Amino acid sequence: MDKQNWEPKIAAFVCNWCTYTGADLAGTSRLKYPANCKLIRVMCSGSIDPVFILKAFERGADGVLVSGCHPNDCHYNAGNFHARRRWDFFHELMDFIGIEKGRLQFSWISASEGKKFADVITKVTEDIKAMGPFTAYKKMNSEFTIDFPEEPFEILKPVFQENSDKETV
Amino acid sequence: MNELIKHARELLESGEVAAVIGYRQVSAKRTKPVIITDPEETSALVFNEYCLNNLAVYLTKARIKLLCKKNDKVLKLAITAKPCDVHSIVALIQENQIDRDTIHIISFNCHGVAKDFGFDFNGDNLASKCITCETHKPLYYDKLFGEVMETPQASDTAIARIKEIESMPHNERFEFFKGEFDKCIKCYACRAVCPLCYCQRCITDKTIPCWIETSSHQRGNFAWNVIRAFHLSGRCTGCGECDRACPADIPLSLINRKMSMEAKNLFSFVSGRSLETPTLVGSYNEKDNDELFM
Amino acid sequence: MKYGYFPGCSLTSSAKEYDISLRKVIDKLGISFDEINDWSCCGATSAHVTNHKLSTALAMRNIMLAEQQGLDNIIAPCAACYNRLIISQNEIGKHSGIRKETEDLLSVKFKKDIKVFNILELFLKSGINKIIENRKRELSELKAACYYGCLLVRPAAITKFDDAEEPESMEKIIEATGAGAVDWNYKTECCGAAHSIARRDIVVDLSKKILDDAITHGANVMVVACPMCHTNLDMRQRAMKRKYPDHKEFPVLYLTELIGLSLGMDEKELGIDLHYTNFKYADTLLNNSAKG
Amino acid sequence: MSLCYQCGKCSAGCPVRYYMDIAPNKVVRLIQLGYYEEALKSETPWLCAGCLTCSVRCPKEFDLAKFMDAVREIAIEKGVEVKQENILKFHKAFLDQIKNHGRSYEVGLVAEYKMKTLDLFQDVDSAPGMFLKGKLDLLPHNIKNRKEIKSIFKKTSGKK
Amino acid sequence: MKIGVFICHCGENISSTVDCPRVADVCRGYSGVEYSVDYKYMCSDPGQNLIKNAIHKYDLDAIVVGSCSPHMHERTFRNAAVSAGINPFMVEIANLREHCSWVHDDIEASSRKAIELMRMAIEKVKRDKPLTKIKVPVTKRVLVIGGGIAGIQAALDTANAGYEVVLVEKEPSIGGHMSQLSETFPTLDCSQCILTPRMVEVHQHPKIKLMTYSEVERVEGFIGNFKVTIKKKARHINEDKCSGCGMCITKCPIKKKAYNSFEEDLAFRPAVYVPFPQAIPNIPVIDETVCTYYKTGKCGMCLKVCDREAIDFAQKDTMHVADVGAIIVATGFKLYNIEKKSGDSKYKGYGEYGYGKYRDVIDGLQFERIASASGPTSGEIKRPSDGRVPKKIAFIQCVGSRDDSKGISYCSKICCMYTAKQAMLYRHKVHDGEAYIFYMDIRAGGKMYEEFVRRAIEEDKVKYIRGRVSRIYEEDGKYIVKGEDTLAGMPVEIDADMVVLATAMIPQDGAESLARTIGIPYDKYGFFNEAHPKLRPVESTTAGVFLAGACQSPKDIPESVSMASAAASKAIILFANDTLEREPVVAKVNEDICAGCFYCMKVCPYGAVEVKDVKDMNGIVYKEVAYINQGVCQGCGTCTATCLSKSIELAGFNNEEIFAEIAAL
Repeated sequence: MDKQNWEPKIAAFVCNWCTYTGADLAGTSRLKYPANCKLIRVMCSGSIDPVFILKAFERGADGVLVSGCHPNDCHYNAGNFHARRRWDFFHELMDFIGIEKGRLQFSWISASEGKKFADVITKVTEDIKAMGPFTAYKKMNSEFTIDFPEEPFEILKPVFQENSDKETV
Repeated sequence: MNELIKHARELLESGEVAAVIGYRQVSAKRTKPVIITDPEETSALVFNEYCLNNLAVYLTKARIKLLCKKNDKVLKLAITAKPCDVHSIVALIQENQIDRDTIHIISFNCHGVAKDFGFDFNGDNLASKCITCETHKPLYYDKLFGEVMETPQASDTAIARIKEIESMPHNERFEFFKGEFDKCIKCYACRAVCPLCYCQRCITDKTIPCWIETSSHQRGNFAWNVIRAFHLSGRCTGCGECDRACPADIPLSLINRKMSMEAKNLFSFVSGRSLETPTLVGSYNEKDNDELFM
Repeated sequence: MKYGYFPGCSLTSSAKEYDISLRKVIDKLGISFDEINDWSCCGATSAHVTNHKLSTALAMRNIMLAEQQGLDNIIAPCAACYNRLIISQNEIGKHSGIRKETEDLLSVKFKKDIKVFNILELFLKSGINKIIENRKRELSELKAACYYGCLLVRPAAITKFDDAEEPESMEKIIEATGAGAVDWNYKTECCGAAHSIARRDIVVDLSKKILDDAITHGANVMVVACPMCHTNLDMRQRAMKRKYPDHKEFPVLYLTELIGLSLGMDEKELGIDLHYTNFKYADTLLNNSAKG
Repeated sequence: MSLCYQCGKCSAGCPVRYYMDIAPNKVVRLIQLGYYEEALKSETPWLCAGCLTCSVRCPKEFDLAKFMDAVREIAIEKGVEVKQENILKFHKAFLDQIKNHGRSYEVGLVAEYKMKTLDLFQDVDSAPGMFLKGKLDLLPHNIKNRKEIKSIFKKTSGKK
Repeated sequence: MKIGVFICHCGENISSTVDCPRVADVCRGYSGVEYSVDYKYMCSDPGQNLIKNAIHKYDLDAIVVGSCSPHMHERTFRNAAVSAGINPFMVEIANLREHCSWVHDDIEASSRKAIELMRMAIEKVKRDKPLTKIKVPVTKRVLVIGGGIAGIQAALDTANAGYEVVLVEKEPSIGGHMSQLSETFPTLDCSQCILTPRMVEVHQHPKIKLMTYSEVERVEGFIGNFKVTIKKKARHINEDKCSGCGMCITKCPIKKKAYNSFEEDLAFRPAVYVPFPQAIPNIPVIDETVCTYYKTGKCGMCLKVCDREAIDFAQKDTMHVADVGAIIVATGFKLYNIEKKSGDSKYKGYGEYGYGKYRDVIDGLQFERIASASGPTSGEIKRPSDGRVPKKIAFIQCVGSRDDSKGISYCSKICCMYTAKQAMLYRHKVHDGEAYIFYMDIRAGGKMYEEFVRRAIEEDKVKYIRGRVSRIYEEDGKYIVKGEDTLAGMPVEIDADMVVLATAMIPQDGAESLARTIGIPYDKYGFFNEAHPKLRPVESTTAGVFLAGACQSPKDIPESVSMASAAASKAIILFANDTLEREPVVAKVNEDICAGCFYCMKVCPYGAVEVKDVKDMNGIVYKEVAYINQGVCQGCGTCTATCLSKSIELAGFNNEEIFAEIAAL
């Protein structure tokens, strides 16, 4: 596929109280940022499981962003502190087994940081664009197909575009 | 040795403990775990450089209940444990799997064990964990045997391997691990032998929703090994049993070792060393590393 | 415990008696000193008021020498030297830029954390009990006004040994000698030493205020621990007399001299005769009894 | 700089406040507002005795004494005319002694200072006494490694 | 499952960059989607009717609305769904406005993203499960901690609404700091005259249970169902028998051993005492630390003179348990009064002002007592040291406050006003006296406040000097105050006879440990944190715990009172229903597979995890598992991610739903 026109697919796991609301503020402020990132809302950054991130890669994401409230500002007092410990570890593990740090990024964005949200999304998208598609993982994906939502219309090509020659269910 | 047998016998005869988990010799360079409930059988107990197994894996809630419940009375369970096995016991106590008061720890001054059965015990064949071992004397015990002896010198090949992997670019590293994980046959021996894998139902057995794909393909193998390593991050005490058990020779304890290094590096924490220090998972410090976050 | 010794310029000249008495006293108390070889001026105050880099380099040169000599600590009896050394050391610890700059200047690397002590800390740490043990002379008639001056306890965040506003450590030492200490207001007020020569008028005014307050609060002797302060308070009393004709001469002693007296040394031995103001222990007693 | 909220506690406690032309807090204010020339020209930084009273008591923990050091340094660098020139001359004379001998040499210091200021009669009352009491040595205490001191002076006096 | 999809144009807000009809078309093709439509304004009445009618017509089980942020209209659409007979948790919102149309320019890109967002929401809604709101019973009784003016007001308001109140005060009497004040700004009415009737009302109110000389020891439970343990300290006087005659106080031979803390240590009190004559309840306390009986076992003078036999030397501290539904915390403040040796306190002292060294350098509350008609000097302004009337008095503002070097950065808010008042009172009482006030800024926001300060300057000729004082020292019985008039640029020295320091307001002793007991957050000074600085100023972040008065931040009397009334009304709102409804987003443990490692217990910020014994049919415990108290759980889900065996699910955001969303990325 044409690398020039390639657009990365990015999943963002965000907490309901700070980052999701910060993204709302970016919207009400009409700040512009790339459309590659889709938000998955959870209640607290403390509830994001590392498996979610693996699942996102398994489902063809080129990058993942995790974001929550700033330390000491957690709606639930300490959820983000537990999250931080978890990510400190997981990030090192992912790095060690060969997943570049830029593929998996983390941030604290408060409800009042609409600007920061737009900046972070822009930066993450650019970083991942520069890294190119996550072909290494996608190769693993292609080996054994998984069921994912039907794509009835032309406008949505199959998720695993790079390997569209392989048969998909 | 006679002291160990005598002690185990006394424990069983006095009715203080319901059973003794220990080692028995099967051939010159090979031992096997044994659970002894009859005082007469204690004579089989041994402790030497070939007591490789981490017997803490037998300390499960169900087994303790089965062994120790005697006529409405709950007796203690005695276990012979190397100093490094005591770390596992500490971790299990901290994770509410066993109660310190119901476990009688018989431990030894240890100078290392062989890397596997059948090898001569010397510097070349020293188990990897013994090379960097700092606890030749157990941190917790109820009875201590053995003399203090020098550990043979050996070079730390594991750390060199980690350094070597770290020097590879990311894509090579990814391919390396992908290749290693691809050897996995999902026998779950690593899980079975790990004292800290005590879950009644493992995450990989959870199918609704499906957390980890269990079919034997690259993606599932990858996910399983990553999550296994992550679940042990900050918990693994470094007994290295997974390495010994893995029929596919996946460098499991290498990843565990790397994560233990990170735990020490990031949080100054070593698992299973102290009953007083809060566990790494489940606690936090407001000053934890924040560099990761934009 | 062995101490490194940084006398500072004043103690070799205008404050000779401070050096003399200090050496005598510590000798008697069984403390030993190891003078820093080839020490140089700490740069107070002229260097730091005009050239920051220079002042840090001058101060750190001496700390470097101490390090090279294998010392763990330095005693700086002069308050100004003490202040310069400890502030420079603190700056170097805090700002890696200044550290690097200074290290380059002196072409060394600072490795050890050398503790800089002032004279009060020295006696507080390893002197008080020894002073009490070796006390020979009764000094209870003396009512001392302890004058810390400005630099000894400041900035408290760095010096970390006594309260910056109401210090009490010198009083503790004075009490060990058996003399009394009065509570007064100007313990940490500045005497203007930096302008000792160029603006004598200021110095005379400030010093006069300090002496007057001590007299008002019933002191019959002032005790100082800084050669600059001593110069101002002692030597400038003549100029004071010219400006304020009703000024009465008031004895100013170094802390070490007072300790020496209590240990039974005589005035000559301690260099008290080198002062401009007269201090005769017997006279003081006489005065007191006359008053009483 | 922006720490200062102009409470005036520094000026209130300054022992040499009465001799200054403008209050120390005002020097800070001038710099805050960008009136550098006025601040540099003031006598206040030169009269500052460096006693640290202001720094210790500042509610915002602003080190005013160090700030004054910096103002003086800049004033010298920019060649601003110093009103309290005797003070500067004294400092220069003092540093010259160190530069040459490694330690302060008081006879030389006073001689140089008097040459510079032509204020010959000040301290005539104390000097003879000092000689008599053996406090003034006619010869300087030279340190051995004067080269090093000179090089420190040379390196630090360079233009920044 | 039949799903309805509704795409909102939001006027042109969404449709300008998202091709809404196309999104609706694509969605119609997804499996399970029975009906898909786009409309101009989904949140309008016709839009909602469109949803309701579609639900009926197509017999929908769940709906997905592509519209603005769920924070805007989730509730609207859930209500619409409920009125059409669908469970409100079978509604998902895809954020097509804030997260899509408003932030992207390219129509193709944003349309694609909108479709993907819809796809994720549709996949999630397929896995959604109907949830019912959790009902919790409410105990209609409130605990008020602190018997100052805020606590009194909160207790009276709640009690007058018909609910029971337990009012806990740690001192022997209620009244707090307000009872110590002389007159109050800006009206100069007598503090005790307006406070005492309120105190009596509290005492006599049938709904209020007053527990003085008591402290809260433990708080368990959750909103609507708190269980509070209160320690009643031993008074050594039987409250039921004591008539408050005061004979014991009069006859007590220990007169001058203990400072009177109500008089701010300006006077002494006997070993058996009431803090002040108007104390409520008027029952004395025996101070064990000075009473001769506790030292030698002799004396017992009070025992002899009490004809009601109320003295009980053997009395012990007792514990009382109260069930309450809400807690109002009104523990108030104390003045920063650290002497020069501050020890290990986090605040540094004021050695340069001789505070604690000179007897005539006093703090604001001490001046209040001196100026009070019931105070130690009967209202005459006299120096504590020698009783002389000060002819020159200096007031210093911002002592401690706004002083980073002493550890406090905030403004204490009331000092400007009370200093002006005190200077005014002084000028009224000592006509030939001079009053100086050293200030940094005058902060007199409030009704009639600025006018009051001007009156002090213009009518009472109080001299205001702008500048912080550097040092105070004693000279010939005078206090030399060294300051700088920063407006005139001139140094100032005043030889005052007395100096009054307007020291900072800091939280009451033990505020932090109380906060930990109750489980509410506090700031670095120990002031309790409100749930939202603007919109929820009287609630703590813990549901059912409300804040009143200066325990939250420095406050004057009218603010404390209005905050107390607001807190009371919050409690009353809570009590309006017999049961409490709350969102069902809570975690639940799968007991069959829980391994009992209790990591969930370690990470739960609310202590919602309990140990539950699982028993077999013979009633024998065979397993210990985690159990999550649904009343306490706030639904953060940190336990779900920490659980290694994945035995915990968060309702509304369960893992299956999130996996579905990821799969649909």
